[in-house]
Amino acid sequence: MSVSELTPDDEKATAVADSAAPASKRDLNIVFWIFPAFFGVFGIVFVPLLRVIPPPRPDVGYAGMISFFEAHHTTIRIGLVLLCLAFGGAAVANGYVAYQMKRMTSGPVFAYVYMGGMAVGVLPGMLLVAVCFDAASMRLDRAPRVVGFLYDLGMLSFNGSLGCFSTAYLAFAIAILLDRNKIFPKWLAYLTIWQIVTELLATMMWVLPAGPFAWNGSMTFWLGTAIFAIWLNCQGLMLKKATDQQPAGTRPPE
Amino acid sequence: MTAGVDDLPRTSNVRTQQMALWTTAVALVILLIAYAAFPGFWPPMSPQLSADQVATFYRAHTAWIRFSMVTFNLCGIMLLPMFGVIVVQMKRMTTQSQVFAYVFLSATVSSSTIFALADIFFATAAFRPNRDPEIVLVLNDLGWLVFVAPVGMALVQNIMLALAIYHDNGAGAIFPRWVGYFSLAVAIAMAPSALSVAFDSGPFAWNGVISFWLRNIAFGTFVVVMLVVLRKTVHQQSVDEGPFQ
Amino acid sequence: MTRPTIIRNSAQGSTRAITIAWIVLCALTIGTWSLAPAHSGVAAVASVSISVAVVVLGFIKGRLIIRYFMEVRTAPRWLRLAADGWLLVLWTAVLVIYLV
Amino acid sequence: MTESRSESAVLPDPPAAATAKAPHLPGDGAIWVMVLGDMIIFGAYFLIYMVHRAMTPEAFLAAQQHLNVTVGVINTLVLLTSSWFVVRGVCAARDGHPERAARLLCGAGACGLAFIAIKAYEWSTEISHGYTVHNGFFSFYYVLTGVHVFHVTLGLLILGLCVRELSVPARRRISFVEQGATYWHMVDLLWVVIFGLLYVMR
Repeated sequence: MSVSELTPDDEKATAVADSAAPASKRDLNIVFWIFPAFFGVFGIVFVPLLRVIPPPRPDVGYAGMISFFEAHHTTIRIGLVLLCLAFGGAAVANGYVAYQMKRMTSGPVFAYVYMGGMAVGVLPGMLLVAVCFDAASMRLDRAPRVVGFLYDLGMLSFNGSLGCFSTAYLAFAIAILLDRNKIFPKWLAYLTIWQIVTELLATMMWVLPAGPFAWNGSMTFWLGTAIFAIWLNCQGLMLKKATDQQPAGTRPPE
Repeated sequence: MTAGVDDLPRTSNVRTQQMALWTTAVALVILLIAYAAFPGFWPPMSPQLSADQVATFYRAHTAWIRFSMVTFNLCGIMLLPMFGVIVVQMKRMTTQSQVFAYVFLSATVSSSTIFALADIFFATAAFRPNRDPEIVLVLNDLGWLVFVAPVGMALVQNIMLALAIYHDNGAGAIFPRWVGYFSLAVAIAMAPSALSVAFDSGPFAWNGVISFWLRNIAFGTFVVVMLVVLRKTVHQQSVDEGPFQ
Repeated sequence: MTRPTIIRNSAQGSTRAITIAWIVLCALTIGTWSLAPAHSGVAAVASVSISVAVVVLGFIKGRLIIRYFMEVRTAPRWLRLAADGWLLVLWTAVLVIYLV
Repeated sequence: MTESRSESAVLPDPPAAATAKAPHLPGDGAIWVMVLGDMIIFGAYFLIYMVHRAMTPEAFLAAQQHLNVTVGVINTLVLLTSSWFVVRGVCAARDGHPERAARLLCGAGACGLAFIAIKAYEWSTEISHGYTVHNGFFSFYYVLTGVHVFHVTLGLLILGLCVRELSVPARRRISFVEQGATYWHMVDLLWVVIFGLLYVMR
């Protein structure tokens, strides 16, 4: 690798080349602040606009689904506009976590796995539900069975992208536990294991259309969302800490 | 090709990048042909067509739609090698932490998965054109929504490239500075097509001048310009690393 | 490091206590066997007294595990309080939900 | 609550209480964040179960009758015994007998495997009798025991790591073994609650 000749393996030795301007961490800070900004927009899009959180009921007939879209079609379409503009923020957040993971001593493998899992998960886990809801909202006169199909496809896709995220979580947890650079604290790895357990429980959303294990259930949705919120806040705070602790002018080893 | 350096291991990095650029160039030409062959783009299908009109359209043009979708399917993601070269070149920038390169890569993976989805919807609609028109209509809608509107990943790619070039202000800058502004301009040109999910007619609808033509021409121009720029950049890398080391 | 010697003394003293805790836990478990509704031939009826017994036994067993097995008995105060608090809140809430 | 825990996790040694014997935190702060957090999450599962049980007590009680309480009792004894092995293993490790400690942990692991085997037998008989997740009580039964078995499996992995730690003379960090032991006892503790609520409660 010719690139590695320009950038020595050891992070400490990777101080910026002599031709460089004084080392600054502005690039890291720009990218970091996209993380909270994106999840703020994410909240606005998914809660009041798309109405995916809290989820519409799975146990309503076609009439209920149609009245859902009749009530919310305007905000759903605005929500997808915002999402289409902003969902790249997910790539920034995930890419930046992978970047910090690449600074660990546990090697690049899990950083790449995290990035891959999360990047693929964006489509089924975030975009598709909004597209399906928009497709139902743009033509309210669709046949009821088609509306029902879009409703289910959107929600099951949103809830069912478990594999992408579980893989990323597993990579994140193992990488932290093996890391000796202490980029992230060990307890964050344990919190991430809760996330995997949550995803295990969430499998029931594809099986049961009503009750505590449905996609709006107390066990699968509400508890899972509470754990996700705690986890996401911790990850964000620890990402800030990792950003602050990274010495200016350094980069991950090749 | 590689500035007089033959088969040294380190030149293989430059060679693969050159091959990646050629792959994308060839794929782009094929994609333009497929694009020209897709009857739904001449003119772009209106969101106001009825279910029967859409179903009739698919029945009338089944063969051409299938041809163009098969070609999109095969060659759409072959644009990816050029984006891989951009990541490699961004990682060569010495004055920064490489964080923009990682974010660019992450956005590239996501945008590819989405790009791959749109033609699945079009192709499914064309697979059995005698389906219930309501089903053909919804597949067509989903295809158009996914094809035109989700520009967020492309925005992040272009903005991150622009930021990286802006911060790459040392003596050995990888890209000329205008490339950063150009990248930003492409992002601005593509952004309004996100509005296509909320408009059923006019320039912002998915068949509109802004959402369809401006967006697609901007993206095509970006690929062509970056191919030319990257060709020079990779050549410069081979000059920098080849004979002098 | 003075800690290992302290622990060694306490460990030797507590091996017996741990074994007793284990025997008590097993005895309580076998004792609850007869309380369970799942015995063939007899239709199960709801029973407040049995359920209260389950809650009390669950609390006791949980506390034995936490104190003797998890060694919270000799842990810092915040941990003792947190563990006891968990037991108390959980079993009280279970009982309240059951009775209401 | 998590915030206060995470602070304590950052502090390696909390200030000693004013007791004669210095208090000792088994393992480290991070494992207690995991364990206490997991206990709270499972606590939420249990309370949601109780709420749904209170909505239709007769249906739940009727379904509970189809559980095999003997298998439940045996599994509880198996898990309690495994915990007893683990706690004795920790004592042996502290007393400077790593080989004996490793053997005791292997004994605990064997109990864990037995637990999983018995659970698999129990699940297969319940499913063959037609009791699946489509019954209100049994959906909780399968999810709670399923998530618990996931924890047992993770615990077996952790016990394996502890045995490896003990078998390498250069390592043998007592704290590492204590972390594994703390996690394993939590698995035991959660099972005892599941046993009480699902098998015995009327």
